[in-house]
Amino acid sequence: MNRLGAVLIVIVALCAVGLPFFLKPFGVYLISMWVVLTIAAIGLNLTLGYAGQVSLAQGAFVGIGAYAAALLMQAGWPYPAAFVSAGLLCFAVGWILGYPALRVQHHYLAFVTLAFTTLVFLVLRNEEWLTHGIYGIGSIARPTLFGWSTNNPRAFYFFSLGMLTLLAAGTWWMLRSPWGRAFVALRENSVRALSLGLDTRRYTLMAFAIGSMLGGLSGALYAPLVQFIEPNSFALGLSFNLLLMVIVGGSGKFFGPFLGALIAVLLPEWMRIAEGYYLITYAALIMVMMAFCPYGVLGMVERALKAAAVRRDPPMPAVHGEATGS
Amino acid sequence: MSVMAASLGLATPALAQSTATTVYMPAVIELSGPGAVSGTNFRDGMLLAVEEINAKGGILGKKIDMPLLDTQSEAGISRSQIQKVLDNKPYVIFGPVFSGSVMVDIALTQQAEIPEIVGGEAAAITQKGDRYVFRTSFGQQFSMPKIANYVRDGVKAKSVAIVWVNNDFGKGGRDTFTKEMALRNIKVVADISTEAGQADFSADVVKVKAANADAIFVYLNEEESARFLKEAKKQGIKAPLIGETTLLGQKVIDLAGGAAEGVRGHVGLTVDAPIPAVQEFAARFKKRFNYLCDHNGIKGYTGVYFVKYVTEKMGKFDSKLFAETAHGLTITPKQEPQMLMEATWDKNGDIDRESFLGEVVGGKQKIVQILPKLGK
Amino acid sequence: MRVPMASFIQLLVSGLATGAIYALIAVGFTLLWQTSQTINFAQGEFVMLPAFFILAAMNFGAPFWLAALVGIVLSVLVLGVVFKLIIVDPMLKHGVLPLVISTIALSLFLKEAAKDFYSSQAQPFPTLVPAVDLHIFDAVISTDSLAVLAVAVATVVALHLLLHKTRLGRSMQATAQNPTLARILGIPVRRMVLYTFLINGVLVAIASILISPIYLAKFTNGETLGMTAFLAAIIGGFNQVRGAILGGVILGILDNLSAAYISSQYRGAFPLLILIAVILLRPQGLLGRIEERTV
Amino acid sequence: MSAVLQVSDLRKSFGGITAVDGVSFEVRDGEILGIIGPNGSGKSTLFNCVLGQLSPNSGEVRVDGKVTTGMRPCDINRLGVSRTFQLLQVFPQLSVRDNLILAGQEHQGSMYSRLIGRADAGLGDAADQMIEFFRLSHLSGEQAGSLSYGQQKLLDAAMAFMAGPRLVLLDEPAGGVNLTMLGLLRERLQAYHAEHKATFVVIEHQMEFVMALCTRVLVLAEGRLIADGMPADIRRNPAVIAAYLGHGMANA
Repeated sequence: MNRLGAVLIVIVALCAVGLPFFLKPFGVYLISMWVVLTIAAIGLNLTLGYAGQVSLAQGAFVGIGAYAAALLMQAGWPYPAAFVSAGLLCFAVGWILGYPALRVQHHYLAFVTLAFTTLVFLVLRNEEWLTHGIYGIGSIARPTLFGWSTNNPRAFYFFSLGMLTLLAAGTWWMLRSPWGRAFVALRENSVRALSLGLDTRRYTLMAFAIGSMLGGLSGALYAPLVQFIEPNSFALGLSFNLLLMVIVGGSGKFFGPFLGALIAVLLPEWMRIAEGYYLITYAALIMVMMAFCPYGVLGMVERALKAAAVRRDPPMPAVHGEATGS
Repeated sequence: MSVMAASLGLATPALAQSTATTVYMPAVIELSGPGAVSGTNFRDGMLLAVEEINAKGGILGKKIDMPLLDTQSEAGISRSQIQKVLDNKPYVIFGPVFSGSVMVDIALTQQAEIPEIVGGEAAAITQKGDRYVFRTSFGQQFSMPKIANYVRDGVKAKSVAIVWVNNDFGKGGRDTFTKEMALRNIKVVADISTEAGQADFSADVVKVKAANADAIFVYLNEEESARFLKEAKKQGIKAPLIGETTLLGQKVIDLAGGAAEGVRGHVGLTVDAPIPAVQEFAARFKKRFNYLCDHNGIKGYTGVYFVKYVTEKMGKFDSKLFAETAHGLTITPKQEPQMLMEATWDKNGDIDRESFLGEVVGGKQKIVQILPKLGK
Repeated sequence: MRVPMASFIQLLVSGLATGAIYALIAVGFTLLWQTSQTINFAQGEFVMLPAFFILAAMNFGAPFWLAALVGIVLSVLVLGVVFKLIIVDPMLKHGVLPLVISTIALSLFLKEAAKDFYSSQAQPFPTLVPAVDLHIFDAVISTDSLAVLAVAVATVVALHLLLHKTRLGRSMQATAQNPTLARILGIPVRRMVLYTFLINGVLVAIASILISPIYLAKFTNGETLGMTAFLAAIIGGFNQVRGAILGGVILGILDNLSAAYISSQYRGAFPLLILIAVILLRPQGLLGRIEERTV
Repeated sequence: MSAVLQVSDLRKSFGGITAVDGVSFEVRDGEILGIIGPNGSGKSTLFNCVLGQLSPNSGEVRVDGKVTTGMRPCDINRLGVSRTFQLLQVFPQLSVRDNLILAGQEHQGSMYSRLIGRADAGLGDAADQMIEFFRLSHLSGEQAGSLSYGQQKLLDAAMAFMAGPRLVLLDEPAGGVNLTMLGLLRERLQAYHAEHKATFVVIEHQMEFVMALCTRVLVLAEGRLIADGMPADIRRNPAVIAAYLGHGMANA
């Protein structure tokens, strides 16, 4: 598996770097969108997939991040500062949003976060003095970093790709560190985790805060990518879409979000051959996909590989071969 | 790699491009999501025009090739679709209707120097010095002064209540209208925002009632307008209800039943205009798509004929020249009958037409006065 | 701006009428949750669709009453049986989230279907009774909103009787509260679950008939409706039919009062704030019971 | 011999029912204390109060003289008190090795030092030894969920030892484990005890198991302590027999 995985990763990486040279601006824009949304999906996968905290607020954090970055840039901040601040802001807000998760779980938590998302939308729309209200914020400049202008599509794509690589690597490091183990423990049995000395409260809040921060950073890239943001873009729809990416890709699988985002961004485009009926077709496909691989594409692949492995070498019978279930 | 790009659906299909026999004029519009009603009207207007033109041999002998690309009423997606068609060197681009999406897209079309014939009405669209954006209807900065004058001179109101739908259409109208009221020192005594898709307007009508203004300006989408009128009648609102185009549309009148009776206001573009050409168009539209088209239908229809006229005037397909030619251009029905009404595009791409003051009488929109073009 | 208290009654009554419809939808919502852990994010579209069934039937020349009947039957078949067999059943065993995704996709599917195969334009819809305005105190109440109220209440009462007074209803409740035990008691659990889906089909159809004259039949109707019903269900008590009704009525009235007396720009925020408060202070909802089953 | 654990006059009631009714006892350093009693006699509730999963209505718990009542379970655990649960609780999706590392990692440095530190928090070898000690080496890489019930029970116990605790509370370690496994489990527990001089408190129904393992036995009935003594004496204690009439004493 690992060798296979490594090979796959290399191939994908090569494509990610090479592809834009074979694409027109439209294609580059699409894969840039993929990159940007992947970052948000990685965040949600951390909160939901690993730590098991169901959140329907990721879209709101993308929004908060996007607005924070755009407004700070308008206020004359250099992009890097705006980018970082957007992340920190979302980290703080995410931390606060984590507190309900200490009281309620599962669907109740989903409902709270859903309410939060809609509240954020209302604030973005109504607090015109701050957010320009329903008109949104236009002509957001693409950053120039150390004299390197990311104004042309390919440049911005590579900038975003770099960010994705950085953040993904960071997340990977965290997940392989004891924290990753702690998050999974949180998801699987928080009572037991607590009795083993895990400060479950701190870890829960961390899971929320870091996941939200990734959402915010993705937003801070979204703003200069689309160069226009409006409240509607960050309403419930986006949160649902991000949830879809995580589930379809494979919740709790590191590369799930990459795949999920790819599907969510490209599938509707492919479906456009169905012209007027493309959204129907897309919706239908999603339902079929959920019916046939409820654990997401990667979840299914993993199961398949495992099954194959078992067929190759069946596991040795347990030495103390007994099993009295209770 | 490029093969893979294609297989990923990232590479744009090559067939969609101007050829020897066709001219590529894509439309990027709201076909799903909240904008779908306006979008489909706009689309069907365009389709009707395209069918008519192609039936008569197209523009300069080239058939119009107009693929439709849905924006899902979403700025981000609208941008990607504009980018997609720009990659194929279009002659001109039609749409979108949502001002938010328009604002995103004109940045790109300006850069690519491709004219964009938009349905958006927000004032800001034409205030960026963009040489490649052209309106198909009044910007709010043109329609609101007219309605404001009417409120002052026609209704003789000293105070007014505003009921608006809280989206970019409604908010834009509300802001411009408020400004115009201030200029005419008419007091805005109630400023009531409503939600798109709102069902129960009793609270809003109660507030309007409490404000008892001399006039009530209603700036909502069609269904909401109808619901509001019903509720207003129910609670016995006495003050005159003033609207802009939508409120006096036949659709609203039908939906609101008797409740629309006596509604007055300004009508920018309407199938009920006392102009034979317009009414013939409305009939053709109804026959083709069997529903009653609103002003967006006319916008789409005349938009296509606008392009046809300008192109034939130039005698060739040249996007850059198009922009130069179209600015300051006036098209009269004599020159192009299917323009339906005389129209002028100024240096910003804003359109100027005659418009109307109307009133709902006996379940029909009655035009009581024709307002001249501002340019006159 | 001051709003005279006299209008209070006005707001109350029309809020009640709207709230009653929310209640209908919320009840169906909770039924599905109780018996099959289905969080149906397409519930709003379920209410949008039957109106189009009915209009279609009327286009074939059927009188309204017949068309309404057809609409109810169709929605029981499509939104009840088909929905359960094709979408819910295959995913039940995989937990809540995949099914949530599916219902979200379904809502898009139904919206687009109504738009593409019927019309994107709002359609006028016949009212149950001719609208006549009655003046009570300072309030004006039109007969059609009274009719709405009456039908909604009647439906809810009928449902209540079904659930509490009949054997069938009691077995359904047993199924909802503890499927394992119900199975041991020899209750045909799977059939009971199916029944709740059928009931939901009827409820949404009725709601559709009630609300379409006000909303007008349009493919986007589900968006606001679904979310409001959803909030109502949770506020009232996600696992209690009575709770859902209470929640619906609360929201209907709250919406009017907040818009009139507090802020119309933030009218949408109040239900959400209440929702958050309720979940954090009383997760089982106002009338709900604590769930012994974690999902 | 100093007391590792002091429980004084502990009370816990749910609604009307009093589960633990004024229990006091001490656990001396190095002993293996058994706690037996009929179902519903309050054994597990007692554990939960001692370890902070439940907060007692009154009474006090001291670990090495330090009052722990009101502390969170994770903090009590960090004082060197660990436990297993009546119902088997491992982390099915983690490998056996990761289960054990997890059980120890929170005792290594601070939360943030762990973030930048090594993936196994420097517990790899310790984990492997523990795995070896409980004869699970061949399963080290397997997902805990894929193990047999008995193996999971071993793992469950092993996790309790991973942080090198001063005091271990085992809640029915033998519950549902078959005889072959039982032998191994007991033998391993004794071995660990001998090796590390740890202190155990064991709740158990399996009389044989208790009698063979424990150096002292407490008997709970209806939330009260009714006997305290050597295993042998306990068997003959009339009060105990009375409490157990109709209960599991048969299998003793």
